[in-house]
Amino acid sequence: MPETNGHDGTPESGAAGNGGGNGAGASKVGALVAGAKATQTKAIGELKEAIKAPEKTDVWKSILRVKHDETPRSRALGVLSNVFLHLHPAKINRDAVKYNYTWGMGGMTFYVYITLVFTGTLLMFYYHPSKVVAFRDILYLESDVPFGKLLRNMHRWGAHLMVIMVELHMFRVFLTGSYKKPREFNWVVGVLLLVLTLLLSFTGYLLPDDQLGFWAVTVGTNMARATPLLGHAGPFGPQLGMTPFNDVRFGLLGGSIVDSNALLRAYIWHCVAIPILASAFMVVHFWRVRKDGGISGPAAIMLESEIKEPKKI
Amino acid sequence: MSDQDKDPIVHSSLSKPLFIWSALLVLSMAWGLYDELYGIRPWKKYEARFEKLYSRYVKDHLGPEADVEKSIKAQPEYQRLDRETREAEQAVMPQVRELKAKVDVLTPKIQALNDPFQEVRGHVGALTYEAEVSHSQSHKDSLMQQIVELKKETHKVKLPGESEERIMNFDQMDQQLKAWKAEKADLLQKSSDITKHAGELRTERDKYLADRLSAASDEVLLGVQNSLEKFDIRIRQIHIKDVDLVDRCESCHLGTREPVQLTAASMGGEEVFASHPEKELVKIHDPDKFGCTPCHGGNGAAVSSVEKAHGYNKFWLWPLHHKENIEAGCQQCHAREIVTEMAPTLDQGREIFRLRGCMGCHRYEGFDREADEMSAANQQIRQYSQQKAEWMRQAGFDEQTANSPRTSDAEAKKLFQEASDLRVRSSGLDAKIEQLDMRTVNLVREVKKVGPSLKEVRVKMHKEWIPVWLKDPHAWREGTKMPTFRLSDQDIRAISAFLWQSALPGQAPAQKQGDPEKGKEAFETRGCMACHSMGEGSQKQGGTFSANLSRVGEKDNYEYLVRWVHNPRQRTAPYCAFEKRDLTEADYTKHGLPYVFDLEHSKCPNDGHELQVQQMTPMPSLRLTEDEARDIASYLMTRKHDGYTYPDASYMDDPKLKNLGLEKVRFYGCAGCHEISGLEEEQRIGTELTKEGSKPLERLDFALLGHKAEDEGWYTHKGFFEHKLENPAIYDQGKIKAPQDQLKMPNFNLSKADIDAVTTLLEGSVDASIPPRYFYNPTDQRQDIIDGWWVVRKYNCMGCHRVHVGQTTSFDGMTRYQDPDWRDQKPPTLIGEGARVNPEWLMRFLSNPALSETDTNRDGVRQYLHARMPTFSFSDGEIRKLVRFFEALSSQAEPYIADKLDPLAPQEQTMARQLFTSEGAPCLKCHMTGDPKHDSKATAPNFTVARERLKPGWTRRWILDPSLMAPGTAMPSGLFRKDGDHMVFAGPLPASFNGYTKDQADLLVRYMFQFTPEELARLRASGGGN
Amino acid sequence: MAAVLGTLGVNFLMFLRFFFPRALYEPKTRFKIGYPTDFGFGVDTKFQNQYRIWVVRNTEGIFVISAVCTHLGCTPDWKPSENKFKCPCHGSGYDPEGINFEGPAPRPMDRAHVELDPDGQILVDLSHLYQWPKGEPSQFNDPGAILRA
Amino acid sequence: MDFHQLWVILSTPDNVPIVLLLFVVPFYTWYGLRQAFANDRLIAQLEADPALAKTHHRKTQPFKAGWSRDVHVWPYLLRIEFLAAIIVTVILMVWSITLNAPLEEPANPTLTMNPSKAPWYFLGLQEMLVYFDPWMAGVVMPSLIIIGLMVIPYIDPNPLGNGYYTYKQRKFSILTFIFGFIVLWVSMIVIGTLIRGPGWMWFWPGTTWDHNRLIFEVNRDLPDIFGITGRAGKVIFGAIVVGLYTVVAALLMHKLITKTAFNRKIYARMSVLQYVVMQTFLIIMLSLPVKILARQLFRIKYVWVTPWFNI
Repeated sequence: MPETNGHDGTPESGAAGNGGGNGAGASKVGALVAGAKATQTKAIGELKEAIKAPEKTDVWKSILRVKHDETPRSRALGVLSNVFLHLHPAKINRDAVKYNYTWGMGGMTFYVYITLVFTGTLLMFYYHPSKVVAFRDILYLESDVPFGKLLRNMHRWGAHLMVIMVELHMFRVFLTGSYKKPREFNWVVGVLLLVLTLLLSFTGYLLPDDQLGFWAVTVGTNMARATPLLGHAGPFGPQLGMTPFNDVRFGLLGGSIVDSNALLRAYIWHCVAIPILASAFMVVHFWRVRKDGGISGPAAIMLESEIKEPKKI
Repeated sequence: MSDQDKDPIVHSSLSKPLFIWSALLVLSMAWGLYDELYGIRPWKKYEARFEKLYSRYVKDHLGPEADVEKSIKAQPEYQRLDRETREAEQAVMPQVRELKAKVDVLTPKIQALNDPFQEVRGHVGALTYEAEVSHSQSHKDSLMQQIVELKKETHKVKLPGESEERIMNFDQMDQQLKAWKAEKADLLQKSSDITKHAGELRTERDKYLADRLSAASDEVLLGVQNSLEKFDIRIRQIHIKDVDLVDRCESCHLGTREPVQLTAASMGGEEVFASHPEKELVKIHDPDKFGCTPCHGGNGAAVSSVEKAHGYNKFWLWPLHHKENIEAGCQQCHAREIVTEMAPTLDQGREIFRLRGCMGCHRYEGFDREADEMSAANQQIRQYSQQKAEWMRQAGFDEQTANSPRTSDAEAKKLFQEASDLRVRSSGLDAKIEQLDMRTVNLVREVKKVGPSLKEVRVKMHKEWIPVWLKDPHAWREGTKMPTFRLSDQDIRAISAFLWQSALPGQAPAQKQGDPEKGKEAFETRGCMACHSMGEGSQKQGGTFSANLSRVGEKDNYEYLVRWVHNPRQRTAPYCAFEKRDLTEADYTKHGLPYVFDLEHSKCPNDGHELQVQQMTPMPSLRLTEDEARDIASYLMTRKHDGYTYPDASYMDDPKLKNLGLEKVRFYGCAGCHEISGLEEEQRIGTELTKEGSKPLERLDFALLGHKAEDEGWYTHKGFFEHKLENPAIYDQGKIKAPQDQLKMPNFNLSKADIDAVTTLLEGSVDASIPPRYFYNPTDQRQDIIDGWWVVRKYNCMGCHRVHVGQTTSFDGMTRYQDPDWRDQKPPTLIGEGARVNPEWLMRFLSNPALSETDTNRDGVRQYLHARMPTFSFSDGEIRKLVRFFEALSSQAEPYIADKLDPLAPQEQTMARQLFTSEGAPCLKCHMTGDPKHDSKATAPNFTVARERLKPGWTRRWILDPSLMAPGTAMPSGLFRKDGDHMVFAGPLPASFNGYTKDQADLLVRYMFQFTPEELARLRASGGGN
Repeated sequence: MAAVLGTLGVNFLMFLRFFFPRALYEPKTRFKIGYPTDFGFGVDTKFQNQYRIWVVRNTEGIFVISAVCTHLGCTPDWKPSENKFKCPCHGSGYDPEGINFEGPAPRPMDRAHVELDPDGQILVDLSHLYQWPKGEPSQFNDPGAILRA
Repeated sequence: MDFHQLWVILSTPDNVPIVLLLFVVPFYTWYGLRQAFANDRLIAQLEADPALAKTHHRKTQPFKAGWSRDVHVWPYLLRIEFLAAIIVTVILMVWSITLNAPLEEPANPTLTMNPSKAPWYFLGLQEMLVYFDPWMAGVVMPSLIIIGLMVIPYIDPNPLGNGYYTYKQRKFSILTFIFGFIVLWVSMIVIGTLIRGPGWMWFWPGTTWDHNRLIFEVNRDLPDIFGITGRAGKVIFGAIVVGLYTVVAALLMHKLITKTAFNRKIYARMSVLQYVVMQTFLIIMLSLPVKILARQLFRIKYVWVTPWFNI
């Protein structure tokens, strides 16, 4: 194989190098030159081959383990041995491939989430989470940063799209009864993910620091004032000594009013805390999908007559 | 398997949809790219276009400009300069050349020697450092040794232009280098010296050219051309860090600051590329320091679309000011001024706001500030007195502790010291308090009302007229300040009844008739018409500052008019702000005082507080005689429409109406502009407008018109103000309201121009987004100018005098004063007044223009003028402001110290006298001499006043060239001509002048400044001035 | 084991406490608004932008309304043409003295403490509010709730 | 009819998702139910004919002998996922190019937007604010919604319909969910977005959003209507009413749960705990429309008035 040849080529040339050092008789020089020539041609040959059939090189093999061909085995391996694909099983229910069962909402949600992370990260390069500056940064993104406007729009609409998709996904899962044994827990995780999605979107709402966001958040957090027990305007709140300066709303805003602290907190939640949580839950979510036996269906219909008596606990 | 048995999933292919959607993906990507590169980057197009147009412009103009230049270069003067320049350069050329040659030899040598030298030096340096820091003596020594050797060591140096190498050690090289460098410097100095003269000539020549080139010279245009070759398409922005301001306006408005004045026409009719029309303004407000948007509004950062950049998109708070309101931008920094140079529209807006009485109902910082100042002053007085009391207490306390046996001596000393200090400081407070007291006394005088006092109506006029007037003032007297209120007949009856019944009772003393003819003459020449106008429609003559008197005969009582003309400030009864009532004779008699109240007797007999003893009108007294007053009054009484009638108004005596009337008067805020019994302390009824322009749009109440406004595109501050001013009731349209909830603002019948002006003011009245240090509040004389303008405007000085260049007076407009005989009758111009007159004198003159306590029926300076400087009875504060104002306008040093003139030698005296009366300079022909017969046809002031009135410097400049200062003055120019370094009389000289070498203009000036009545008498005796 | 759990518990509490700083950078709540003579009859919106208050003068005297809707804390607008305050969020309406008469607002808008400071200016203290909760006695006539003219 | 106004509302960038929702939700409901009915038909067929039931592959999807029961993810699934990804990207791109994300004036605490609305997905809650006190609508309700969703799998004892669309086999649960999701959640959002105008007043689509509009509504508390004054009285009365409602609602729900024979079968499989939890949530869920009606029809503000909280 070419690679191995390559290896034993080097020492020789190295020796030649040393030969050059002590600059002795002409004959030696001649041999040396010849050696160098040989090495050169060999090297070129190797490069040629590598380019002709890159999949034969060690580098390639180290990256993609599976030699790809049309055999079922390699197809399966291709999926299983790939970190991105391996959350798929090798084979799945033939009918699950069709759109009509899954509506593809879960997958698309995940995809949108990826794009959001991507665009969001880019936006962070230009955004300072502080009063006045924040607003100006948005203007800056809009009018001066190349593709800034596009990115911001994608981020915003992506967020909306994600919320819609999550809700539809949930709708579908319910209609197909996919939360039933053994997938109960995964449904719970899903609900948590829904909540996180909404929170992500909501915290992002304030960041442009414009009237729209400001009042949305004001109205939103003003509800927190009325949290029972924990809010200074909520039932039993005052009785428990809640004031605008120590209740749950304060905790959310970092102040008694929506101000720079609130902006900063929203930013941290939006860009760091919630995404991490969400990602973690997603991992669990997907993992469970696999462990609970792949996607739920389309399963064979079960007839009323076939209901078994529940085993008593 | 047969076909239909094939598994549809395994054997179907997705390639088609995949292909289609991939294609769409690519397309959307392309679209995104396009949008990014062109879609939202309109400025790129503009820049490209600008580059094209501008280079065309330059090409077109290079030619013609060149011709002009040729013609200038052809002129002999230029030729001469050019020749001289060239000659001079020729002359020195050879020397310069040889010097240069020497230098050229030296330079490479120095360089060549430099390298080895520096090398050694570096090495030495390193060793030295080591020696310095090493701790062991032995090591040190060894190092020093090395250095010495290093320096001794010789080097082969090959120098350019030298055949064999030199052998040199460190020091030699050093010496050599020093020598050569010195030599080189010397040579260069020489050459520059000899070319100096030529250089000067050259600059002179170029300047000559530049001065005579009207437009941009070819150099400029060529410069532009070069810059255009380097023209690149990018965002051009002004960024001011500390203000956090970014303006990218110039990305499209590329012509703004071009050296060439670009017009839309010259740029293919494209407005965007035109240069800023006001180069002067741009120079004062350098865009690199002020940016664009602070003045103009708009969204400086946005460049994605024209709409956004101009801030006309929804949600942008500071849209671009429209053309007609463009001066709104000035207001936010120049808010404290009543007159801002170069902002005529804004000035007009402020004038309307002040004169039409907007400030009567709407508070606006700076306008009508006397009342506010008054309360502030009183506050301070109270504070100071408290402070004082506190200090005194502290002092007493200190002394107690000091005296107590327990305190040590040192401590006691300290305490006593402190105590006395406190006492001294509190005495300082007394001075402050005193000042404030005086200020308040002044303020009582300074407070004026826009409209006449309604306490006087009974004394003043026929009651029938009042309802008619209230109905529609504008119809009765077109162009009046009084706005039209939307009053029901009931309201009118009630209001007039209230006014009539609340007015002061009484009668002006009876007067015998005067002579209307003489009255007319006096009215038209004394200066009444500087403020008042007479005649209606096209016949209208005179000033717009005050009422048009064409129908005054229909409404007023003759007796009252006489009193008013004779002394407008005279009141029927004094008002005591402390007791909040008008005093009656009884108040005085019960304290055994005569019932006199005037500026000398202005204390309240009951409580000693300052009284309001004047009518609160700016109208001054012309110091007319009783007779003249009667004449004018009789003339005015003849001013009426013939056959006028007014419906009977006996209901005005119905007491039942009074309360309703009071309610209405209070409701409509009449007291804002008029003095009304019982309502003297009334608050303003309107919203404050100081920051109206930055009120959120949502808070401007469009009522039901909101959507209409949005559809028609006037849902903006501008739109709101314009519509409100045009029809103050507009936002009640369609609303069903109780009368007391309806909008009160009356209709001022403003013209479109006026509306624009006021809109400009309001649009500019904002919480400025820029830091206060950008505001215009100078600490130097310019501050005096700001303050002065308020007084000047308040009393309408500009009705008679030209105060600043380019301004006209009421007289300029009157037909009578077009006649050459009358032209000299115009009141004097005040341009340069500060430089002309002695401030002390001016102060005296302003407080008493007659310059005499006894003989007041005259003008202090120009008895020969029919028009007469009236007595405004300014407060001391106002006088101070005015004087400072004039001094500042002609930037005179404060305070004024007259420069010493050396006294005349006896023989100089005679010379001056002769010159004074000589045929060539018959000064006394025109200047007054005090002899009534002569003065009747005199046209210039009396010399006796010159000494304390004028400033010598100005006088000299005046007699040298009067027409320069006052075009069209009767004073002849060219009396003197330059002879060597001093001026000599142009006309035939008296014999005594032979051999007199001093400056003759000075002689005359010195003579004038020691001119006395006696001197005048002598001259008259010697027959001058006839 | 317990120790570890305890520590974790305490850590969690510490974590929570972290979100409640001891001091804040928030606008001050005591300020002067000028002399009583500056204010004419009716509602003065001059200070709404700066301090979020309205200064009202009526026949009784001068008082200061804190411009916060008692429903959800929006800022109502003063509608001079209708002579009332209107909250844009849920349409609560208040009369010129801040008494609610329409919409979901539970009680009149609160009034801030006012007093005359030594130099005669009006001193407003927003941290000290006077309320009139539904069905309970009004505090609006307490000393400090209004400056008698 | 003010089409301009209508257009303004629909074209407001942040409202576009709701417009989307208006089409998407009905579509997918129909799409899902269609499959459900298809399955139901098959079920009916199989129930009728046990023989067939034995042999049939029990799916509406076609199946022939010799077809593999499952297929390789690569390429059969991945290619579709790939396609989906592309489509989503295209949609997102076009949407982002054609429509700009909103940016209004800089935040200004002293100037409230009118109307000022929460993000659309919370408008359901904001709408609820009209009918409940903040603590209820803003805190309790949301938490209950979340918890309620979470417990669903644990309180649904019906083993059928796991992994395939069906209506017949899970009538009750599906109806409940659709009621909650579409009636209570989506429609509230739509109302909050498209119908609630200035002053949070009700504007039918196509009417002009007039900031000056005034509507007279006095909301009384239920006790007042019955002329009950005095705190204690109100507290007790309110408690009673709420209690009554609970009982009635519970009975009603029970009727529904045990309507058909099949329902009863499922009901029998239920543990007491499950039943109680289910009832609780059903009752609370039902209370929403009840309160809304009470407010809209009888102008009742609070039912239960206490010094600490009002319901």
